[in-house]
Amino acid sequence: MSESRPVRAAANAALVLALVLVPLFFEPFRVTQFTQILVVAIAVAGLNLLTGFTGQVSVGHSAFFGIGAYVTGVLIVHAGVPMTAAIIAGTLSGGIAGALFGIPSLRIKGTHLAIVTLVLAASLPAVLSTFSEITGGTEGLRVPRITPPRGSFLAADQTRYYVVLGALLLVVLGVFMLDRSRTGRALRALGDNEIAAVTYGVRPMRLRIGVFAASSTITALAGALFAVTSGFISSTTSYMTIVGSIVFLTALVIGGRALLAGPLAGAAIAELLPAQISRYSPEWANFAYGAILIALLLLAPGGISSLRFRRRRSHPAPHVLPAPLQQEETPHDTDDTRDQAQPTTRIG
Amino acid sequence: MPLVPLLDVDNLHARYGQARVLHGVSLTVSPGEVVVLLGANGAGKTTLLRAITGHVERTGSIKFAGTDITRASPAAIVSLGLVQVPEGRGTFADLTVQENLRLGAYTRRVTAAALALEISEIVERFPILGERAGQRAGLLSGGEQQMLAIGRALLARPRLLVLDEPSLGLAPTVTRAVFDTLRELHDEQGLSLLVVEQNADLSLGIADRAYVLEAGEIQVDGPAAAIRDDAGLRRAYLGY
Amino acid sequence: MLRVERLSLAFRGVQALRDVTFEVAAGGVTALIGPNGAGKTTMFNCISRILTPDSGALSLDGIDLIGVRASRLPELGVARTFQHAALFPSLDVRGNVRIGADVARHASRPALPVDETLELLRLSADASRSTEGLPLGTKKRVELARALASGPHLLLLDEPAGGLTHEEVGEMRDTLLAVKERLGLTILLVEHHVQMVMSMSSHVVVMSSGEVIADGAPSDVRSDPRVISAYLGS
Amino acid sequence: MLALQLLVDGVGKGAIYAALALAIVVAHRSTGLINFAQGEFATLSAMLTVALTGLGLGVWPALAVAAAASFAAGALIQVVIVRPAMRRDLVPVVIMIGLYVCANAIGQLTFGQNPRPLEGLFPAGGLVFGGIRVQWSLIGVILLQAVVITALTLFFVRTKIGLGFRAVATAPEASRVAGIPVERMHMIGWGIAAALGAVAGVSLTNLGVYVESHMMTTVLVYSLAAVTIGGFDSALGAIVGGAIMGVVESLVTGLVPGVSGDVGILVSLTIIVLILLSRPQGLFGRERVARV
Repeated sequence: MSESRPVRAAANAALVLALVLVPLFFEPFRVTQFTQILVVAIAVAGLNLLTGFTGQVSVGHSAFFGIGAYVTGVLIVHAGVPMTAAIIAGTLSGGIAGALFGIPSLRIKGTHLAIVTLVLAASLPAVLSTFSEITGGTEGLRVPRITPPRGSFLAADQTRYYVVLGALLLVVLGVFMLDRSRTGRALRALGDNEIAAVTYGVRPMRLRIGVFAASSTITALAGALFAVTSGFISSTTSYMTIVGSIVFLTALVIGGRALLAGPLAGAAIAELLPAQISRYSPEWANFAYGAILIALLLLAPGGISSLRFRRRRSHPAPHVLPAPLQQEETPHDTDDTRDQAQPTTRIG
Repeated sequence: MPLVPLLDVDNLHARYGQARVLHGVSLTVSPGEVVVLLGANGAGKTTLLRAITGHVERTGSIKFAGTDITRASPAAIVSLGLVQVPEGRGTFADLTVQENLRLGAYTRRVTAAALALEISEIVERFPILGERAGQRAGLLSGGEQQMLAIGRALLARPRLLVLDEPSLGLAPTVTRAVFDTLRELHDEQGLSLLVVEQNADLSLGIADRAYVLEAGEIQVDGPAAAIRDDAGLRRAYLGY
Repeated sequence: MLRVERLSLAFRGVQALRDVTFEVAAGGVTALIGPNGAGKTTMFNCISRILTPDSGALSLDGIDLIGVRASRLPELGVARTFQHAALFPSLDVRGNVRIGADVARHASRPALPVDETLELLRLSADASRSTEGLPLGTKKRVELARALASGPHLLLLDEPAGGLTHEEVGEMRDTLLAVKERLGLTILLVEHHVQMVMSMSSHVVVMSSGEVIADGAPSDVRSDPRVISAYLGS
Repeated sequence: MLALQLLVDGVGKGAIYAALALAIVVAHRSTGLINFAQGEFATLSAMLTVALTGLGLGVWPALAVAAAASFAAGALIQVVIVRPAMRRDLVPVVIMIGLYVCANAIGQLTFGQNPRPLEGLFPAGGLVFGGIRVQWSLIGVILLQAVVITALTLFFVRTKIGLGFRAVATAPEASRVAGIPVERMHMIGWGIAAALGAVAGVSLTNLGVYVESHMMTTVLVYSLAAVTIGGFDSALGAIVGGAIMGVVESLVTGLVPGVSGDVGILVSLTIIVLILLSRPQGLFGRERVARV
């Protein structure tokens, strides 16, 4: 965070410009691959909203991604709903599912929330194969893809790229504005120290449900866009399974705090590296995700601290919790960083 | 005063992560001596004890009975005979009183029969622990838990017993009983004691010497009686 | 201003508060003192609604506080600090103070602007620094600034002198008295530093083992034999 | 009659869930972490058992060797991966997820995609009681779990290391002060958990499940539900919770029309959410100040 504000703004403008120019210089196969990276970046931005602001980890975002993708796909294929309306419906469905999970997340935190979201992630493929008549199960569902508007000079792959890029920029702008708002401050305070935050008027309930819903809405939007840009979804598509959650988490850890560059860089590395590896064998890609994630978390504490995977307080939080006779010893020494020596008084 | 102290702390610095808490503390405890450590909340008393017993990042020099323990593990320090009774007593609430006592001898190699004999000696000193042997320690009263914590520490065969606020949360009569016990242990067995305590008069009453800690540095040290009688000093550093 | 009547609270069989009764007069400095484990912080947590007492009454200017949620207290003009300066490490110094100001805007009550609050507490130079790694004395001033920015009538201070050096304690006392005069505050503080308490408070309440054992002017409390016994054990 | 048959089958499944749930509880009691990879560890143990029988070892000795190897691997993973991560807030949770994916991938890479059966631990055939069939293997699996649980209980209650383990689980800070080697207890806990997982994985094959890389995926979900029901720190709770989940799964999928096996997962999800909301310490756990 050493660079100044204008420098950062210029860097972001250059990044956006580069993103806009990319499809003009690459062959369709590459543009399609980049589109997929942008889709993942949106999903990661969604997860970052939850983890970055509240310090909660969700292992279930693959399910919100899947809900977005399947509601969109099924509405288009089986109900003939126009694509734009289907994307909106898919996005909102993921948001509603997220709000429903936001309610338990008021009380379920940390490891317990991870259990719930893990089981949620494990449930989606099971549900998809149970309703395989509609969803296609493991056989999958072919979804019509976004096509260029009539008379456009853009090719199909370029059109899809720009739609997803537009969505990503809108999402990042929204998160940026939230970050600078009063609500953003309240969210950070809540993530840091709930009791102190409440003492200063922060209302955890609304904020937690809201942020969970917003986070899953964004990730569901990524899923919806995935359906209409890739054109094929199935219950074994890795983003719909727990592997998807791992990809999002890995990208989040790689990317760190920067709002636009973070998800992009994370998504690019998380997508491209295993793709290289999986040319030899697809199982190696999954292994690589897990191994990269573990290695990053163990070896690069600096990159993680920027993610707000903060170190556990080395001296305990204020013991304002009901513990008149605490079982665990809590030193009530506090810190100070003074160094001036003072003469010792000696008596006797 | 004997020439070789039992505990010799020299220029000790300690920190919790980024926060430095102790800035070059030196103190000694001689064999058979009772030393009390006074100071306001947040002065670093607990950190000092935790640094001595190996629970905090520390630099400087700590020698115990001639052995350098600056880098020793907590378990190694306990087995040398430097045993702590932590603040809030640190009993194992879910385990029985009997099991708590057995854990006291964890670092020692001792047969089951010998351990049973030692436990019965402890129970003789603290009869209430015998009555409650099969109960969960969490169900004991504060005073009983303090007795259990001391009893458990004795089973580690301490040469120096370090106590952190033994009076915390106890009624005045119970506090008095705890200090009577400590005095007995000192008188009968010649046990050395290092005590952190809020209750200045009571602890100064059993101590040979005292140190006053403020903001991570020793401000005052001297004979307990002198500190007890110096009203100006008490007002300045002990708040009363 | 604040009335505490017959407040009692037990945790797992330990009676932390027993029939605690006292009053905080508007415009004054009331101190709550007593040995460790006396129940002072528990009392504080009841007033700031983090804990709910088993029985008894708690009222602020005639409003019953027992039914008020903790997050509503700042709107009623109550702000507090914590024993260990509970700042928000992911916000910088200004961000921490702005959290307080956010509340004031919500309550549409006049409060010091953020910049003025920072200046008052000599924090302007540190405004964009992270709160992690600040010296304890500075952290405590940031926390005080956060509380003041919320425009309180009643300021609850939990050990403002804890962990400070001799000189810093004096500074803290002077700062507190100055902001109290300037903003017309009422202060309730929990403190161990008896000298600081005696020199700045108009009224002292002494607790021991969950009970109030003395209540009155500093000079009266100081010579009360029960207080001396609780503190000195003799 | 159908219901009764389903009940019997459910108890058999429940014994497996209980075994894995117990493994999760032991690991949690030692380090305060839920090991999401516990099921995948069990899969790897089962794969190892298959490989060992392929080398001509009898199935019982193969299980013993696999359990010992699992103990070593679990302890090693605790030391190398889990311990360095323990000091930070949410990092361990994400690391557990990473372990899950890695272990699953290792299974696929080493064992391949083709499911293979494992030789039974118990004789074929069984009993028929008034129309209800009970296979010997089902009785054997339940008895095996009972023996394992008894041995484990004796270890924790009677031995010095067991006592030290329980001390660390109750109060890690106080344990350090008492000179108990806390890190070693964490390591032992993860080792025992992995060995329990080996027994669970091999037991599952005795109920007719083939060894393959996804064999434990749904078992993990049911076991997590069992652990939630019983309380994350309660061994008894894990056993009872496992039995409950086995019976619930069997009855729901057997009696409710149109419900396939996979939707049982949704039942687990509902149970987990409801219990965490209403009684987060589980039915058998004691309330405690949050430690997670």
